[in-house]
Amino acid sequence: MEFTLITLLNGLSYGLLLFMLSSGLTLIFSMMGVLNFAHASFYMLGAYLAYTISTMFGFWPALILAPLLVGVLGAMVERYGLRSVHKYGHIPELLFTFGLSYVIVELVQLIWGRSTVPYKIPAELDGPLFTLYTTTFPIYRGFMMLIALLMLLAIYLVLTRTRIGLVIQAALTHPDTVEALGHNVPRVLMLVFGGGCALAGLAGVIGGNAFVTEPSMAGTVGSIIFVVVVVGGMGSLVGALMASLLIGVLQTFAVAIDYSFISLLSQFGAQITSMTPGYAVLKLTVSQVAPIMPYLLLVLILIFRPKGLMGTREG
Amino acid sequence: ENVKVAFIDTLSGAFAPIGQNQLKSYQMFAETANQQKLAGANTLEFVGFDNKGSPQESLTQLKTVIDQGYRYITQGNGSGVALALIDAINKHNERNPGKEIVFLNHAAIDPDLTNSKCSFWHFRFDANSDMKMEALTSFMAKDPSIKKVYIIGQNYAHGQQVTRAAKEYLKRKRPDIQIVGDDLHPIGQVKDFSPYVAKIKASGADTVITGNWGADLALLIKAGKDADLKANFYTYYAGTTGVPTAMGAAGADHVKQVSYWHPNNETFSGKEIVEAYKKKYNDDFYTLATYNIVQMLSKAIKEAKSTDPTKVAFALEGMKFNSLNGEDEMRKADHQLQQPLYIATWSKVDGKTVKYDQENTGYGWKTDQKVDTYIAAQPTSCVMKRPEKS
Amino acid sequence: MSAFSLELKDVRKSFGKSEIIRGTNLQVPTGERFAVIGPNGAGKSTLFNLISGRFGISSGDILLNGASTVGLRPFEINRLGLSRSFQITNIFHRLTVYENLRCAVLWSLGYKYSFWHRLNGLKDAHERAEAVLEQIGLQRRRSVAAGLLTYAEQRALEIGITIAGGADVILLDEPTAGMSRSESDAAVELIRKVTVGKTLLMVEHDMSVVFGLADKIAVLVYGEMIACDTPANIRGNAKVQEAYLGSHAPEEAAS
Amino acid sequence: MTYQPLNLSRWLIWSGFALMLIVAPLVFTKGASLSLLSQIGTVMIFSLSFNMLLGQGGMLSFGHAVYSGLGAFFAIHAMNIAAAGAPIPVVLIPLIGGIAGMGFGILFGYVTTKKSGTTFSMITLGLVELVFAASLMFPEFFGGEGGVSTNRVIGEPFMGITFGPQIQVYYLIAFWLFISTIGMYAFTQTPLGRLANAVRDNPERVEFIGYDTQWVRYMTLILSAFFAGISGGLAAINFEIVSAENVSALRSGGVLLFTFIGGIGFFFGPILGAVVGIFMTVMLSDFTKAWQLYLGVFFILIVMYAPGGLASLLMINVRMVAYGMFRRIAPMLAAICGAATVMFFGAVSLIELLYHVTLGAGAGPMMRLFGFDVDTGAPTAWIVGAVLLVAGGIAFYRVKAPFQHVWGEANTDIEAITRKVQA
Amino acid sequence: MTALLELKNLHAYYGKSHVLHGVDLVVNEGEIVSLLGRNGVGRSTTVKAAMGQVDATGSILFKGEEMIGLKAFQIAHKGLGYVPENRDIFPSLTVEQNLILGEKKGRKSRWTLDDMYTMFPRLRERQHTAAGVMSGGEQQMLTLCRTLMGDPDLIMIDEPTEGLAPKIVDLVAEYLNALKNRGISILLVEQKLAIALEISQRVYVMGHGSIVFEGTPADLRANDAIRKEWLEV
Ligand SMILES: Nc1ncnc2c1ncn2[C@@H]1O[C@H](COP(=O)(O)OP(=O)(O)OP(=O)(O)O)[C@@H](O)[C@H]1O
Ligand SMILES: Nc1ncnc2c1ncn2[C@@H]1O[C@H](COP(=O)(O)OP(=O)(O)OP(=O)(O)O)[C@@H](O)[C@H]1O
Ligand SMILES: CC(C)C[C@H](N)C(=O)O
Ligand SMILES: [Mg+2]
Ligand SMILES: [Mg+2]
Repeated sequence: MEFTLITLLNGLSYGLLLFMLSSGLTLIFSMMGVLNFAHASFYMLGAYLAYTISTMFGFWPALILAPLLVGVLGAMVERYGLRSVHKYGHIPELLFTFGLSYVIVELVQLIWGRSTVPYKIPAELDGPLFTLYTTTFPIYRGFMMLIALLMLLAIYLVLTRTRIGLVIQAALTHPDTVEALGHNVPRVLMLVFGGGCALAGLAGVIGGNAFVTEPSMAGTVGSIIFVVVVVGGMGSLVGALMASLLIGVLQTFAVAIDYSFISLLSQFGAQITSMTPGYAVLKLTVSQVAPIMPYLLLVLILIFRPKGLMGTREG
Repeated sequence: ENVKVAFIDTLSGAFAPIGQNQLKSYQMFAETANQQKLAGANTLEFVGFDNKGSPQESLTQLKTVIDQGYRYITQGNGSGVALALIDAINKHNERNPGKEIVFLNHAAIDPDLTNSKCSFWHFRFDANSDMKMEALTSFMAKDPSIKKVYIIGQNYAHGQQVTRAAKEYLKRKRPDIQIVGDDLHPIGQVKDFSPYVAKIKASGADTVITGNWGADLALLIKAGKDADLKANFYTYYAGTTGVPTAMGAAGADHVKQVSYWHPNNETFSGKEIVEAYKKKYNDDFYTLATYNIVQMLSKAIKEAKSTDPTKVAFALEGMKFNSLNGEDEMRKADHQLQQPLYIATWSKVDGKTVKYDQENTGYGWKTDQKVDTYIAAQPTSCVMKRPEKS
Repeated sequence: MSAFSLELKDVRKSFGKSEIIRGTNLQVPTGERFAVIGPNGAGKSTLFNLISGRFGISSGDILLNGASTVGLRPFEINRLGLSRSFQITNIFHRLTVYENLRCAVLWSLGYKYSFWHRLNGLKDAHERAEAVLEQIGLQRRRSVAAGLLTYAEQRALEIGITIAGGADVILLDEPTAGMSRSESDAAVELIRKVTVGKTLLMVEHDMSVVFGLADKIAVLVYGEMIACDTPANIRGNAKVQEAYLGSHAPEEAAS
Repeated sequence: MTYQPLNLSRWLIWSGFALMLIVAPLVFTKGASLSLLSQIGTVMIFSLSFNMLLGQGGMLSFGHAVYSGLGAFFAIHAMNIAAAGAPIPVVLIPLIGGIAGMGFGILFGYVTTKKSGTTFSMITLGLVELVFAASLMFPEFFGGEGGVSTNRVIGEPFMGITFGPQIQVYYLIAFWLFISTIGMYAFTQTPLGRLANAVRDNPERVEFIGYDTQWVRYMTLILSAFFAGISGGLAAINFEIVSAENVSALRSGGVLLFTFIGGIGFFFGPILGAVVGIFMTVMLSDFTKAWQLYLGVFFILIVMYAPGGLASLLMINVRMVAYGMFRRIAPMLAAICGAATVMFFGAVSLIELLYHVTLGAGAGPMMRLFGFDVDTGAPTAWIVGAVLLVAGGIAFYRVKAPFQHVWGEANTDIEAITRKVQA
Repeated sequence: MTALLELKNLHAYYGKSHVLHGVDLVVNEGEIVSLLGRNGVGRSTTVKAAMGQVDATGSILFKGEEMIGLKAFQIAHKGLGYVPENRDIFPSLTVEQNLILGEKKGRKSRWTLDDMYTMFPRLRERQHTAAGVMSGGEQQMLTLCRTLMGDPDLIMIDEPTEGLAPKIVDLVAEYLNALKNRGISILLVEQKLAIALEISQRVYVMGHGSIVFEGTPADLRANDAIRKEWLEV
């Protein structure tokens, strides 16, 4: 029981972090059609900037400033880079952000070095929030979950209370026409891209000290958040939330389960030795396959439900 | 002549701090060795090549350094890499007689490297994982409070060897101890160990054995601390960069380490080095093998009166050397350095037995036991092919 | 073999709740030219999409040369000898005009997905593409990328691609849309020329084109076929007048 | 373009290519160049095969290394089996890689090619991560973290060829490179190759000329995977080790970078890309720690300003020459290149100084830069770098407009000429 | 009568190609003006230039203000409306969302969604359908209404009747007249001569990027030479 509950909580908090990360990606994708390959790099920038700011002014200013800075950087990337590639189509846009992810990693290493930086959880958030049976649950995890939920609320409000979403979707196909109707499209696009990046930055501020702030942190989550976006349904925010939680919980539980086909089959009295055909597969425990879970899920979803969990369109 | 040694090791990524730390110690020792003319008229120079911790990248770097004329390489962080290097060097030396390369290993401790895979061109200056496990389990065997043990390790050569040896030796020495779980996780990938910690807790283990190092150990311990895991840790590498900070006060008296040297040894031998290193780089010196390599290589060059790798290799074989942990011998049969080992506990600095802390935590290693060379020594299955002695 | 190239039997199509095609019946005899007219949103393009396999039908049956095509994918229907053009130009922009046409003839000449034939060694494909090129009058533009053609030229190419495969049932969706009078006259000539001996089904709003080309006119209103008759009879049909033509008497349009 | 039963100039080009492959190691004899050439050869095959997807079929794959990597694994196991006595000549090992690559193309391609566009890209990314993670789960086959290694010297030497020495490996690679390049070029000239272009341009219409687009993509991918597998097999012979990295997203990304830099619009673009890419990763990395930054920036510049890659830059200049316009644009071209060079040196100096200060710490303030000994502690070098950058930037800004003007005029004239020819 | 829109010596370029060679044109308040000409003479370009979508030099005065140099969205906010020629509806949005996008921030419109639905009941029926799947003609209606929602004082319409059934063509003509009666001026680019002549007060004929004729419909009907040379084949 203790184990199940704690693992569930761990899974949920990891899932919510994934959501913080993928929400920005989904937002940018659904509105601009740009699959921002460098999204995880902005997450990393958020963490590093937060580290630097927090050593100067403390964690709380960093929580506000770092995402803003990342947002501004994102807006600049849109303004001076992406915008000029836009006319060539989506694949070059994707390639641009792909190249950007290379450059950002290098710049981060240039500025902060090639190894981990000591970005620490602030003292006031360090320590146990509550004790479940004998296991303590850290305050910071709770804080992380809280921020994710607040973020979800904020995005929801912006999207439902403003017309921005419509303008951007329309501009996806006919930017000139939208402009002729009186909307300042370039500025809106810049804001959206910047906003999406800021969300990634916020996730970085939170995730950077919960886990590790290092140059490879972008690569580690990079592919997973793409999985989230596809599994959730390209461009669906609710889908992204569900997929994040699903993957978070799935992966956390998977790590903890030591069953394999062998243990399953031996319950039915089957004798399996290393000579049995397919032994290599049969002997794998669930925890050993944990790393491929998200990707397996991705492939299965694409085969059986190509729209994704909540998607409306197919690719 | 200036003998250039290529340090092909991890200088970026999760384990970079360890590689950086070792490269710096090499360079510091080479500087003093050159001043003291330990290798006669020859000087040593260590140059870093980043292998990103990958076997394949290491071979690419090996090609590069061979093309640039290097004849000596050192490596250590990762037995996977070492296994690949030993293979590649064997092939190279066979195909390019007269251009042989010698591989000086400062930390890769998979026992195979000096057993089934042993090579004349490879010398290991660390104690191998079986030696360390021998010492560790002998120590554990004496503690009756140990009842349930959980083994966790990185999923690659070294982690697998530690798991195997732990099970084997504990069974031999303390059949009553129950192994309540063992896990191998991807190396350098896991950023959140809390699921593993939940598992350890659920298993009811009172003791954890792990061969993890660097970030993989720091994060494991941090997650244990967060979830209030009470088990004791028996480690190989709690002294590597990042782990001391993660342990802090919470790890005191809970974490043990087996090693072939640490600064708070019986005579504090090596304290000058520790202090000099700290002063120069504001970092802790912990890889004694780098010292031994510089010293013994210089000595071998001097004795061989040549910088030719083959001759130097012959000179290294069987060499005896007075190091900081006592008298060490490069065993001829398998090129495994024979040396004593220490079991130590993470404890508050008290100025008497624990003088030197790590990472400015105020905590350091306190010797529980020094295990003599002959106790830790292991038999070898090495059948070494030697070149003709010219 | 059926006497009809194309036969629709009580075809229905709904998108979500709204039924767009409501039980259409149509029989197109082999070798005749049919035009489909009707108000906007009547479902003409949708009908084409159903016949060509772009969408599946909700109920009913569609027969091509006597065989049902229900459930077949577009390329399968095409292989059975039906080819269509699009209301909005749909060509391969980065390929040259010649390559556009050559691609369009490959399947019918039996090259399938071959990667063991040398394209430039295929004499039959070359000759067929050249012939179409001449028919649509684009010889001089043969090595221009299709995306750089003018609008009218692209429309001609659109027709060229449609007929190149040698299908004997041709569907054209508003082939003269956006053309000036003179261009559309030329297009009518072109269509007349290339569909000799073939079955043609065409959607068109331009009455002069319709009345100039069609042997029979089918009138589709709100998803229902309200009439299908010779041009003369359609002209006199009061229902058609009211639903579609309004004040635009065909005579005037034809002038 | 049109119906040409035979083509003399094509013979010339191919013989020239063969000749180049033969003499290359005789011309570049410096220590490392042989291994460099060998590596370039394998990457050329890889990037050409990648371009069958991207350039010809419009499929942007983030997981192409799956095919080359799995091909490499099969090849290396084949070598180990051969070493144990099976009669497989080393010369044919790449073929085994190719067949394995193709086999996985058949398997995985069926799923990935169901989609096109961005979704295809995402699936391939998922696939490569899947295969990568799975490869660590089956150490029996993939060798775990350490990978699988081999010894390419198998059995008795044949006519003195053991494939021990690098030069013999180079010629083996050159041989396969030549064959594969011909094969892949031939593909572009087949019905399927042309249809791949059509599917890239307008998949919808292809369905209405009798073709199943998924099938076209699928077949193209299978063939591409075959060639990728060959390159994998060659890499296995060349490096004698294959590990999980061979099937990683990183590798896949690498080939994407190289191919795009080379240019996806021309058949020879990827060849160019492989040369430049390997030079940057191998040679440049010897000179500077910042090479990945340069590679990334270079890539971005290409995406932004020359989406046709180096090949297109080359070809537009060749076109100028062919139409006799080069003299006219040469002065402005020289001016703009000059300005860019100054800017480039300025930027590089600053980046190198910065790298030295942040990453080379401990090595003291002195460094070598463009052959000078520079003190990073003193302001001089920084000022020089900044001045170069700014001056170059201003000059570039100044000559940009006149350059565009001249260039545009020349282009208009060429268009006029071609139109006249057509008319 | 005061001039609402005044183009003076307008030159326009697509990259290097020079399409308009000095166009002069005036639309007065409360007037329907047609711009006629063969395919490709530059009628659409004229309208696009006025909307700031093409590089242009010369002068474009709207309500006496210079528009050259302004961005399209700024021009739109001044009260100039534009209905593009190839029905640039927003395919993934619903009909209603398309209409909503026509509204401008901070400008009270004299038109409501309901007005539009009354004008074209077909749109009300399909208000929650994605615009992309609507028939060609329906899309044409939608574009017109969408621009109206922004409450322009002058509306430039490029080929509104293309692809419309003859009956709807009549309907559109009616509505354009109705708009005029509500005080909106219209610049109409049209292919179908009959309609243009029927509803407009003045017509311009364009040839090769400049205006070759200006007058009332009656003048044009009377002028066979111009019709022969610039409109027919
Ligand atoms: N985006 C563009 N780039 C280059 N040239 C263009 C572009 N758009 C139009 N043109 C050219 O400009 C000229 C005028 O085009 P425009 O669209 O204004 O003509 P039009 O009178 O509206 O004719 P149509 O009946 O085809 O709509 C034509 O020759 C056309 O080819
Ligand atoms: N995929 C779809 N989903 C929902 N409704 C659709 C879809 N496709 C078409 N419709 C609707 O079906 C009706 C018929 O459309 P269709 O395009 O067939 O008309 P049409 O007769 O070709 O008209 P036009 O002459 O204006 O082109 C329209 O009201 C359209 O909105
Ligand atoms: C540096 C060390 C921690 C490396 C480890 N002992 C290994 O053998 O892989
Ligand atoms: Mg239609
Ligand atoms: Mg026009």
